[in-house]
Amino acid sequence: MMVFDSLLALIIAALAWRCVTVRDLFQAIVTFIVLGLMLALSWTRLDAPDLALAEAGIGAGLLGVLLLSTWRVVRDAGPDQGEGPPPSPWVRTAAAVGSIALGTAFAVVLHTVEVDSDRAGGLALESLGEAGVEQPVTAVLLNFRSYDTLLELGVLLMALIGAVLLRSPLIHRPAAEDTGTESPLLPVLVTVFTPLVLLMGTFLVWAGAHSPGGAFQGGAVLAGAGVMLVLGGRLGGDAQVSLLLRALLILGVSVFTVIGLLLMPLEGAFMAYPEGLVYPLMVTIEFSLALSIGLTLLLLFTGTNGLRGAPA
Amino acid sequence: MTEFLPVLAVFIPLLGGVLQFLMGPRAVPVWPMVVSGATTVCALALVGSVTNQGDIQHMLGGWEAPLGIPLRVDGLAAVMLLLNNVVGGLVSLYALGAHGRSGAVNSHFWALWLLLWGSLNALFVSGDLFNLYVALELVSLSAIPLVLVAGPRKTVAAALNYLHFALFGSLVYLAGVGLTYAVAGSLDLTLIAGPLAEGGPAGHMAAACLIVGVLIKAAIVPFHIWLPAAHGNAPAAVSAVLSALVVKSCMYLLLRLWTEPLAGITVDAAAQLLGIIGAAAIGYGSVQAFRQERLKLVVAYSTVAQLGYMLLFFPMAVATAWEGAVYHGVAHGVAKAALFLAAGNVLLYVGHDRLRELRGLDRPLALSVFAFALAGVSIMGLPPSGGFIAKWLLLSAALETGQWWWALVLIVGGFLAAAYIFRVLRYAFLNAPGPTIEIEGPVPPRLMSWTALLLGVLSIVLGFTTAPILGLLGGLPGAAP
Amino acid sequence: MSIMPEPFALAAAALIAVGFYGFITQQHPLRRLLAINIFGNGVFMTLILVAYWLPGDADPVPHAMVLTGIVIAVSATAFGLALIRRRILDANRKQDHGDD
Amino acid sequence: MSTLYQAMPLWVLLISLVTAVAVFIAGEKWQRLRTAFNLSGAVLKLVLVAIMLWGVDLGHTFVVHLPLLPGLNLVLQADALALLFMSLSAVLWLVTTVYAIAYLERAPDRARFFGFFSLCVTATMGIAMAGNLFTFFVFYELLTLATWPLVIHRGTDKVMVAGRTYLHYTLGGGAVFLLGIVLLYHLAGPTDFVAGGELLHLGEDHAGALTAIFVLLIIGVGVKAAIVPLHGWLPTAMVAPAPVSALLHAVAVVKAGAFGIVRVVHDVYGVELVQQLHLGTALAVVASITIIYGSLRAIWQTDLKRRLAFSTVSQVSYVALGVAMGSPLATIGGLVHLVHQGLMKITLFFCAGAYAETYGIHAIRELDGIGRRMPWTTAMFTLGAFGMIGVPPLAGFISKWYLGLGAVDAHQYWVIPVLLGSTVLNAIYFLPLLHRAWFRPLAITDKDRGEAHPGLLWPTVFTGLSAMGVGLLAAFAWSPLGWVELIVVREYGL
Amino acid sequence: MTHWMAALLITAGLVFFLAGTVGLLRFPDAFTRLHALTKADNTGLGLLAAGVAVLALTWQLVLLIALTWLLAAMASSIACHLVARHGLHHDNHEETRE
Repeated sequence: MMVFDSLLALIIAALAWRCVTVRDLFQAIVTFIVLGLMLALSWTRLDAPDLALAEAGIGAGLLGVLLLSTWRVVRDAGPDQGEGPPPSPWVRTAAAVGSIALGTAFAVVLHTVEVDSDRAGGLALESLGEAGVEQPVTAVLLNFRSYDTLLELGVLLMALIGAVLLRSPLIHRPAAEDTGTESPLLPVLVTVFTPLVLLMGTFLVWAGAHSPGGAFQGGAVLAGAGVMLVLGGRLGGDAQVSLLLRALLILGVSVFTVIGLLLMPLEGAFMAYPEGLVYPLMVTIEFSLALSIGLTLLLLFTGTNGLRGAPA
Repeated sequence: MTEFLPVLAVFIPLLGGVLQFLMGPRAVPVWPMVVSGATTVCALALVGSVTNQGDIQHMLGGWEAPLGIPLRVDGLAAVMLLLNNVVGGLVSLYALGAHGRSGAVNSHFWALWLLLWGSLNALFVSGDLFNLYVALELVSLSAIPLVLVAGPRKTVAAALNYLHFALFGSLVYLAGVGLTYAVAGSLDLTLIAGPLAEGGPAGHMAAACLIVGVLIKAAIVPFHIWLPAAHGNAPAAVSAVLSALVVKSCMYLLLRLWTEPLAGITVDAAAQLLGIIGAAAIGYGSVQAFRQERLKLVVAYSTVAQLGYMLLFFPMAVATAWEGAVYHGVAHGVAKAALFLAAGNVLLYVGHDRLRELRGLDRPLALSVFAFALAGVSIMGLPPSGGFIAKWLLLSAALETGQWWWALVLIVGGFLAAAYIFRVLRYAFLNAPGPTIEIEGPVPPRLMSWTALLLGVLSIVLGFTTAPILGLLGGLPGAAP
Repeated sequence: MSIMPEPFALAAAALIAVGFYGFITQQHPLRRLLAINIFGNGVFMTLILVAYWLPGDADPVPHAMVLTGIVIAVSATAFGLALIRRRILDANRKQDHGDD
Repeated sequence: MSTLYQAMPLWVLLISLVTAVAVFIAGEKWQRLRTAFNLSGAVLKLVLVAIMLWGVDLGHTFVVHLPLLPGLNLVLQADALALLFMSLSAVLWLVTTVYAIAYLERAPDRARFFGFFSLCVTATMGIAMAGNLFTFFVFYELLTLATWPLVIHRGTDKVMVAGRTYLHYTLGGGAVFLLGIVLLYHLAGPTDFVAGGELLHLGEDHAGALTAIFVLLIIGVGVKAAIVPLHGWLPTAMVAPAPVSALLHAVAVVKAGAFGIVRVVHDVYGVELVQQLHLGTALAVVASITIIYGSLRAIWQTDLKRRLAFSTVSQVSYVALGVAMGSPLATIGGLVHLVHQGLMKITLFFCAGAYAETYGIHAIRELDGIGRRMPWTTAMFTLGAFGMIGVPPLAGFISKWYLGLGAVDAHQYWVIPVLLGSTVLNAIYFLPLLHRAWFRPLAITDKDRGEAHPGLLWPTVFTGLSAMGVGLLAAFAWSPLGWVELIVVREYGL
Repeated sequence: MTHWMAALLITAGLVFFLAGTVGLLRFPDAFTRLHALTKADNTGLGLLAAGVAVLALTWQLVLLIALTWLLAAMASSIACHLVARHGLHHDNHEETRE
């Protein structure tokens, strides 16, 4: 396995180097996506299947689509979209020296670090019995360190508001001249796959309690279904936003916060779940999170305020 | 009840912002004002109970450290909360004038501003290294979209640059968090000092990453290049918050990390280096501020310079320097908010802020010019003002530690600040013929003028309220009382 | 820890170094975002290694941190991409006006 | 004694601060209201100062402490020396306000002017009542800041340049002063102003440090006292409106500097320590050089206000000279000159303002024959000029007499030629002026508008006659001289 | 026995993948590349899935693997079709250079 790991590590490093140095932007983006997949692979090797799922779904998949779509805008704008003059050789040399030093330092540190094995994670594994779920990462995310997760949802919401403020939509409806030539297979793809993908997303959320998966991965898959609908022309961005959509967008963070706040006077601490209710509460939270995450990611993709079904 | 206050101080504005997003323009301005009021009251109650009863701790989820995340409010956090919520409340009042009408953009402004407010409170009460990372990201990602409220066309480049640095800085910080966890096995700020100190190279690397990451986010020279454009082009209320509170929150984090978890691992060379960087920031920022042709850029570069003073704490590291640095943070926060709000009034009235064309402004905008002048006194570090007290403390610390060269930096920095502040005032008082104001916009609503003035007056009043604030702050952590 | 070379540790260091280099030298905002993300991936890899080094099951705390980190990085990047698109739109509009 | 009575210094300070705020708020629109605020503030302050004078004479002490930091207090106290300066300021504030209302009758930005004017008086009062160096510095810088808008009041490019010069000097001086204070606090801890000082015990071990700090402190206050070579701002600042030149530059600001020298020498270091470190003689020499240099420069000035300004440079250093010699008699001379010079110089500036406002006279050659058009003003000018020269029995003579006696007392005989030389030079630059005004044919061709506006004339007459009165009635216990003798008795513990 | 069979199937699958990759790198334009990629990879994936299915312990798992293969094959075929169509209609051979 050492050989395989070494090869994978080498590929990762080479892809990273190529992504940064290759001249063509498109190639850089594609390399980045491949890099994401390779990382996902390496993370399964490192006992982190949850993260591999997340990286493949969000980091490479969703972000990849977004990058490619943005690349189209960049390409259409013409060649002069680069930022000023290229850095001087001095800057390049300094950056090279700096990055080599940084990399060496990190490599040395990672090889010599004396890892403390008496740590919070070990405690988390021991306390799984009180956490209400079997899957340790889910327990950490939704129980032991649920506050982080809650705040992180805020980050998603903020990024969305920022994108909306920019009014730079990226709605992928087939362009007018393309409508006549639309592939007959595309509707098939959308019709067959969307329910399956939705099912899989839901499964991932539900499975999060005992096996790899969870709200984030499930949400990402849900968003993927949405992206597919958008690309297939079944769903489009809209400048108007319905109250329902907004309510769904904030569902996760609101449910999370309200449960936490309501139980605070009873349990004496914010986000402390009463015994017996831990599992149902966590499932409720997880599903509302997944829904909000999926919709937020989808809207980040369309870059619009709202969504509209099957545009005329 | 008091142990719930930190949670409420975070979640009243956060939930308020989220619900503002839900309700949209119809809720403006009543709902944001209700939330602003509630937040301020709650945070002041929190500060009050810390003053009376000492530190407050709340273990989230009821999990004990190191499993759960602690919220802690000690003296330092309480002082920062005080600053944050007083300035935040006043900025809300100002924004009632500037963004009080309904409309999609205003609705988004309020949602983001309330989220930012809550994020800052979350940062100040957090006692967990990784939670601080999330809070930092919350702060950045609500601050950057806020810059866009001024209209994307003007601000998009600045916002993009800001995003690059914010994201990079937080990832550097996150690397530090990871390494810290590797050697310490915990993320609780109170539990990691010892293991870090014994962590060898990894401990040092962790400390370096944490510090550099925060420095990038705090826009310390040479990581400042994103700041002037972002702070200079944002809407006035946002500029005020960014300069007064957002970068300050990073400086707060630097102080906290240095004096608590990293106390055992910091080396004198690093401390001196931080001091030198601070001195460079003071010099560079002030000179740049003096050379700017736009009012808001003058104020923005002034922030670059003023942040340097807080860095002078590190090489001196005595109780006096501690008090001086924190007090400088408070005084600068109040004064800088006043400067930006006053500049915003100028911009509203004149339609631009090109300095050379801002002649004779003291007649139509007497209140704003006066606010600018009062805040300027504090920025220059002249008495009687909060800035002066801070400078006095830092000067005393420089002599106490025998590092007289920092005293020179402080004195020269005061001169440079005077140069750029008086340059602005000179134009404002100038009656001579020359390019004058052509487009005259609406006179700023009284609310906007008076909030600016109130902040200006506060920055003077801070010259007399040292005892209670430093009493709340308490001594340098780890030092003998 | 052994002094045996750990391939993934080296990969993490490489990602960090390359990401840093790209952040400094790249001028195009999109390229810069990519470089930042590569840097971030290095950091995530570091965290995952830390988790992996716990005897027994993998440590869930760094995993949770990475998951949070990925979501934050992706949403920030998505926002950054929206910014880039907006800038290009504005630049085009300016050009159009120039042509009039 | 009730606490309210004890806190008199605070009320005295607040009364002018409140006036300033009220004037700002009343603004340009409500002119009458603003004037009413302004005058009633000035009168009220005068009454309060009178009460305090009476109280201090009875031996009451007025002290207010406002703790800022551990060991760092804002201290306001009204001792006899403080009251000397306060009485001067309070009286002249009222007089100058009346004068300024007439002077600026149709000028723009009056609210701003009177607001900052009141703020300046607040700062002056604070300087007078400061109970330690820290408090002194706070008000000293406040004075700088509040004066700047007055210097640049007209808002032209020329005055902006003057304003910049003013800031360069005063902020620079302030910074040096601050450094001195911090060093001293570091060395000796916070020291309140106490007669005789509290530093004597450090004299042996820290002679070098104490000397350096003394130099820093004297440079800091010397800027405002316009001691050569730190005097450059004063003539430049004459672009300000006449009331500003009169009250601030002739009285408040330079006196704040001179007063600072008195405080440093007497109440921080103490005469004994100053002599022990050989600083007294050095200061006396610098003061003497300033006296001669200022007078010499005055001779060649062709602009009336500039000549008066250089005269101020010269005269203010009498205070420093008197204090530096370290003999009680010389100290009496120096301190009494604080009041005497103030009354005389404000009269001269009032006259200069009246000339400028009535007939547009700025240059000295334009003064020819003006005595016939404006006899009262010119008479007052003559009184002031004679006083400056030191013609007995006018105020200036009293000061110089005591300075001379002090020089003999302190065996500093070289001072006497300085005093004589200065007197001769004073005569050289004032007498030709008087000759022009009274005896030369009229130079200006404007139509005869007679005397100055009563609002300009009456304050001038009041101060001119006061300047004469304090000389004539010097022997009375309530005269400035009598009060200064009280101070010196207390300071020297005689 | 099952192990050997699985190994054989997986190895065969890998060979197809390798062939597909070589085709991707060596073929001149987009259409031939797509051809190589889709054909070879679908077969490769099929073999691979079969190899893993042999090792599976329960029939549910076999079903799941079959479903996975089916979906992947469908997805890649449709994607290939879409790319080819796009290339045809836009007559855009830009990306085929190199």
